[in-house]
Amino acid sequence: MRFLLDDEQAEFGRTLDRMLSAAGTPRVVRAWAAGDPGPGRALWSRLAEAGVFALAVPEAYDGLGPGGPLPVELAVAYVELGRHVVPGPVVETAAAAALMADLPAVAKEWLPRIASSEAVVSLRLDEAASPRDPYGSCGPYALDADAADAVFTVSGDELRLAPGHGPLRASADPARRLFRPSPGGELLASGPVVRESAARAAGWAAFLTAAQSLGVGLALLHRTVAYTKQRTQFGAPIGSFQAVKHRIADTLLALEFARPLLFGAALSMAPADIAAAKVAAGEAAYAAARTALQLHGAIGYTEELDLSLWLRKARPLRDAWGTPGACRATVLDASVPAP
Amino acid sequence: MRFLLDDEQAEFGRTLDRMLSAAGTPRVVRAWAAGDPGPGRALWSRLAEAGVFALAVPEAYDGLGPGGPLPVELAVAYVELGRHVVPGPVVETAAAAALMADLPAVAKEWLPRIASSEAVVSLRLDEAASPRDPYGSCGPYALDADAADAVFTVSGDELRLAPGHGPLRASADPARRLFRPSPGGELLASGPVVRESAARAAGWAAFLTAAQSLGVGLALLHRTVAYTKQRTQFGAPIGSFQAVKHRIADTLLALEFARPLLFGAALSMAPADIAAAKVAAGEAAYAAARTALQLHGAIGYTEELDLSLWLRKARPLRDAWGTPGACRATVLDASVPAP
Amino acid sequence: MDLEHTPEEDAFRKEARAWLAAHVPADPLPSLETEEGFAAHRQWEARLHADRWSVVSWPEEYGGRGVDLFKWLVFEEEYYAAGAPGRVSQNGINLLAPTLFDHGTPEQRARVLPPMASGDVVWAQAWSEPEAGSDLASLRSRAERTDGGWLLTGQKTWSSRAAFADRAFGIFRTDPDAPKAHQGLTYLMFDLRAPGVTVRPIGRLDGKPAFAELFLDRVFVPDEDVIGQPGQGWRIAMSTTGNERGLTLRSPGRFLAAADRLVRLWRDTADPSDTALRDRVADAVIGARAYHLFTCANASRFAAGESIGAESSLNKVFWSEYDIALHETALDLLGPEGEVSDGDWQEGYVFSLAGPVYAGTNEIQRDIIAERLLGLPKGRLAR
Amino acid sequence: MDLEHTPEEDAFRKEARAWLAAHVPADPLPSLETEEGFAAHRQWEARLHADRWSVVSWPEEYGGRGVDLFKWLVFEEEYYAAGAPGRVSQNGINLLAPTLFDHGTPEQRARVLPPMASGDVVWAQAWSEPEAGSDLASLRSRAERTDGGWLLTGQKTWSSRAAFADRAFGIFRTDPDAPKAHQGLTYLMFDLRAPGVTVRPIGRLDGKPAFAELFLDRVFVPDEDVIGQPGQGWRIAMSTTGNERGLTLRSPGRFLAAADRLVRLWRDTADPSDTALRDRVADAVIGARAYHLFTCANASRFAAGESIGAESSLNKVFWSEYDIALHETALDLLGPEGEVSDGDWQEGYVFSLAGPVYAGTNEIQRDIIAERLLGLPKGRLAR
Repeated sequence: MRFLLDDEQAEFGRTLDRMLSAAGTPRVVRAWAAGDPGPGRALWSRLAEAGVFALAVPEAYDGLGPGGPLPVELAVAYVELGRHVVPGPVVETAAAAALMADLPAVAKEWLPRIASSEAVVSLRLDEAASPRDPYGSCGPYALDADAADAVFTVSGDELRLAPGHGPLRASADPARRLFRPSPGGELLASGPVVRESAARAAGWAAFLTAAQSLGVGLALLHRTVAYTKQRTQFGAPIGSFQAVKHRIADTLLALEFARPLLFGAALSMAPADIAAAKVAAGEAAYAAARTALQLHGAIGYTEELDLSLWLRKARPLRDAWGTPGACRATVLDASVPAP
Repeated sequence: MRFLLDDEQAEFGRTLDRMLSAAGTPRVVRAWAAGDPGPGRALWSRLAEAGVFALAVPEAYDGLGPGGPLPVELAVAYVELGRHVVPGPVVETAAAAALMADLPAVAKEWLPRIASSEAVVSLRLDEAASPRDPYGSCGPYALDADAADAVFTVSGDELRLAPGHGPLRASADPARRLFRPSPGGELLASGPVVRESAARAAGWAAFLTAAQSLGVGLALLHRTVAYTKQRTQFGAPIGSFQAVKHRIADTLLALEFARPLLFGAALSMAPADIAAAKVAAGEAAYAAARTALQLHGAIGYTEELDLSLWLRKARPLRDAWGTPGACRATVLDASVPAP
Repeated sequence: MDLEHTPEEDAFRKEARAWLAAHVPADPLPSLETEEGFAAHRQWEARLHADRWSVVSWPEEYGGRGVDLFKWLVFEEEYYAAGAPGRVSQNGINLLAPTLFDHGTPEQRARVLPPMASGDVVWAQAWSEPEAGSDLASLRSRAERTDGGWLLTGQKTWSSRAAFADRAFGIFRTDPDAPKAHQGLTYLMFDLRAPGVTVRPIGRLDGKPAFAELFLDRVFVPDEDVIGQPGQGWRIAMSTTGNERGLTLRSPGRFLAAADRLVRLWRDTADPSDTALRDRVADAVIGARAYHLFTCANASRFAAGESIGAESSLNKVFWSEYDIALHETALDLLGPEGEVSDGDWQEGYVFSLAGPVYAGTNEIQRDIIAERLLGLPKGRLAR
Repeated sequence: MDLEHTPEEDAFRKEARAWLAAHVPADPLPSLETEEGFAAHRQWEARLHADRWSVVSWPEEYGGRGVDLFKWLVFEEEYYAAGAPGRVSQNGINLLAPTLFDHGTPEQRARVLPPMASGDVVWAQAWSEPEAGSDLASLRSRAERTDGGWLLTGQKTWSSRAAFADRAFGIFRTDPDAPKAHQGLTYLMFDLRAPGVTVRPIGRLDGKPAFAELFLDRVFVPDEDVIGQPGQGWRIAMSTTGNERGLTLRSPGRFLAAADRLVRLWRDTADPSDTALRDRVADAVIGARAYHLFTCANASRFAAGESIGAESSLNKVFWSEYDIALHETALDLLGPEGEVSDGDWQEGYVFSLAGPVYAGTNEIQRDIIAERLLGLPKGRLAR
């Protein structure tokens, strides 16, 4: 057993962290939210050069995975995407890649383009999994459909390319642009294999959203720590007040116990393990947002401060691709102790 | 509107408080828990002299209530019984009195004796209420059956006098002595009126348990405040540490918002209002127990300290005669907003 | 002890209900944190005022009906139950007006209150400064004596409603040499359109300019707009935080109506056997009832001639945390639509998030509860 | 990155499982906090020891199997999954033994460890004093120099297991003139049956004498029972709190087994559609898995030559609060039987309640997390 990132994995995370720090993602996010995906697409290209999307694509289609996606490396990468609030359908693109692995015709057309980020794609699942949606991940919207090169939809056992989308529905996080895919469209694949592939894609989406949540939570925590060290009230840094310390300590605690669940899920990719990681990371990141807001005070409540980019993302991610209630049910479904 | 105790009601509470403070109830409770009900029965007589049990009995049967029990005065009294952890089936005796109000033959025999505390009685309900048990108050045990002069049982629409009871089942609170009533026994009344009376009795039991909980919680809070003012660690009273202060503040908050729910329920005696008071007071008192235990540290964890008499009672009272889950369901049943 | 209403109160309720049924706009107004919505809400204030419903608890001479706290509670219940719009004038009505009643001159009341009641003048508060959030005694913005008045210089922030409001009130440092930080402060009112005032709207989390920064450069304030004596600003500001205002900042009617809406949402959308959500909805119902009854008890104490002080901190912590929990539950009930930002629940959620921060952070309120209500020692070492 | 076990670990697991299946008593032993139960648990320690299962991580010369942390984790998983009895020797094994390995002499290890491993000598801890609970540096009990050793005088309290144990260890003040409170303390071992020792058992909440007060009146301790150098007691005591002990005080196996038992209870007793309870059961499963994996990560760090320090405070807060939540859920599942005090869940609940208090209160652990892991400033003013 060596339940630790190896040097290469850890260095991969640090490299992305440095690259994204230098890229100044807040500016990119604000442009994305305003409907200008240009800087975001440029950032995606750099992420693709670093290999992020190729991790989700098998070698046979110009990706890096010997068989399928590489979960540990993807978790490392998506924690960094969350830490730097990289905009766009990052989860949907990787989940779509996972969806296509057993659909050769679709894979051949799309996976190489996904690996290179030539194609940014979104995804919407409807009754994705059989017998039921184990994460509560089915919903009406496709994220960032306007900026995507393709929107895939699964309904029942049919995979289609959406012919368009409805008007923008603004999310509480303006960088999450929601659209209803138009019904119908080109039929790309059908049959039980689509249903199975969609269930697998739902698992990947839940897993990567958990990673993104963890990154968002860690960024919120560290910004809050930095702020409470320098903000002075009543003649002392507010971080010296015990009520502030304890709330921050609880925030760290929840994030640090979500982290091993995430990497444990990466090693098994079992639905119950993914569900456990999703609940823990989603709730920990949302709690980190509440803490960050409270301890920043009024300044945290403004959209002007970059903090808002993380604050507004935490709650949607808590529910996206896996609600806490559905995930808890899935944890117990798998938990049948020996009699 | 004057949603305040009047002078007489407030003075009644203070009188009981003084009387019970002087009586040294911890000694009485320890005797009761050890199976010696003598000092407890003596204390009950003094409570009866102060009119406590007569409040639950109509005037026609030597009680104080013009029609039925007097809810506000009973709430005042039972908060004090909780504050001083008076042992015995205090709730069961009053609930039994409420049960008998529409059963003249039973009432005539028992109510005058209950008012005078000549009779200490216990009660067990089974399928008490129709169509369902609104508080989750049905259970297998009759409290303190060994010390009671009679144990009444309701099963379906039959009221019986239990012919005996099984062996002692020790509660987490040793002053709550649990016994299964023996089946059968003299049939005292039957028919729909018994079912209705039992449902009413269940409401009274939940209501008075809520009052008792509030008193237990207030006593726990005030003991904890006193302790944290004098206990010194790291060169300062622990009550000066912000983490301690905030935990105590939250404890007070929960109790002070449970209090108006209790008296609101007293004014309506509607099941949803009783259920709301039961949830709030039960949870607030249990939280007060957790706070008291944590802030007293190890000394709070000993049975030697009188604090344990309150600590051990808070959780059983949270569930007795009304579980949080069942009570929450009842709150919503009544809450049908206009369309 | 009772919760009965008098026949007059019942009649008042009936009258309010009828008026609201006839006048509350069928469609919700646009958000009052937008320019369009602000104007619409100002019109609504005028409509309320025309029939004397805007400030029912004020004396008739200022546009009110002179009703007591119990009737005010009745009005608030009916107001929110009817789904009537949020109150754009609430800063003036809830914060400035009580101060004027306690500390203003008859001239000030006659001049300031009627246009406040009609919505002709909408007030913003100007308490905080960048370096003085919770620590209000460390305010730096100053008012310097000049002929016939004062000149304000400095910066205020988190000034709610200031993006579109007309006037503002706050406390300013008039004696920088006062021995203690909370001395030498003066309570005054000023015009947001006066020369020297720059208003910079600030977007809150959802981008709406719910507050603003105010840059003040020698802004003239005539003596007549000073409330109370110069140097008494701190005492005046504090004297109205612990009284009725602690009770009336958030009316129980508001939460009773919100809990009703939540129950309706639950019945419409949720699986009734989902007890995890059911319990949270039930807690919202219980909490609204608790807050209502807690307020009834305190109103009864006022009516009996008592006063409340630090108890208002219990009130503040309760409603602010209650409001967030209620809205979080609603968002969970909405499922995937919970993320969409254009609904009432979402606007309410964003609004609720500020509750534990403003009007004294909940951390400070808990210190007050522990120290003033329970007598725990003033903080020394954190450890 | 992997969670794989080696073939040796799998073989070790198989061997442990087989032995436990053959030897774990069919009926639970009486509570180890009673005289009868203490004796039964001591016999169980002897049984474990006879087949070298009592201290698997110790070197073979002291009765162990010299296994690493990973095999220890495997053993703990199997031990608790088999429903084996609680460990009456845990104070010695978890607290004293690591200290002896780090700071003891070979003679001390040879003399003390084998009878600890066999249960012949059961150890109690003697840290706290009436005036020094969390503030351990303020200890007053003293050890005075005498011919060939020391004389202990003073009072210790909350000494777990001391009601029925044989020996105890703790730190005592040997230099009352040391400039700082945590200097001049010495770590030593003493006999609970020695002349001058009075043991007064204290009943915990459920009345069982889980700990005791110790009154010490010139109790002789030979020099050979001092661990490390006199005056170094504080450093020695602290040096073993942040290392593996932080990880091994509560093994993940214990909580994995408890969560499994809870799921079984839920399936047996609960309405599966009661999502409020279901969510709490799921959280117990998630928490046990999180704690297990967190420990695997830290064990991997040890194996890679790293050390952990203040991270053990995260561990302590997590397991202590987890344990209470798990037991509260169980009691709620039990319904009216939850109140009855003679079941395993009830005993576990009472035991769990002490978790946030002992081994450093959770308040202090949170201060440590904030200050040492996140670098927040040491507390000054509480407000």
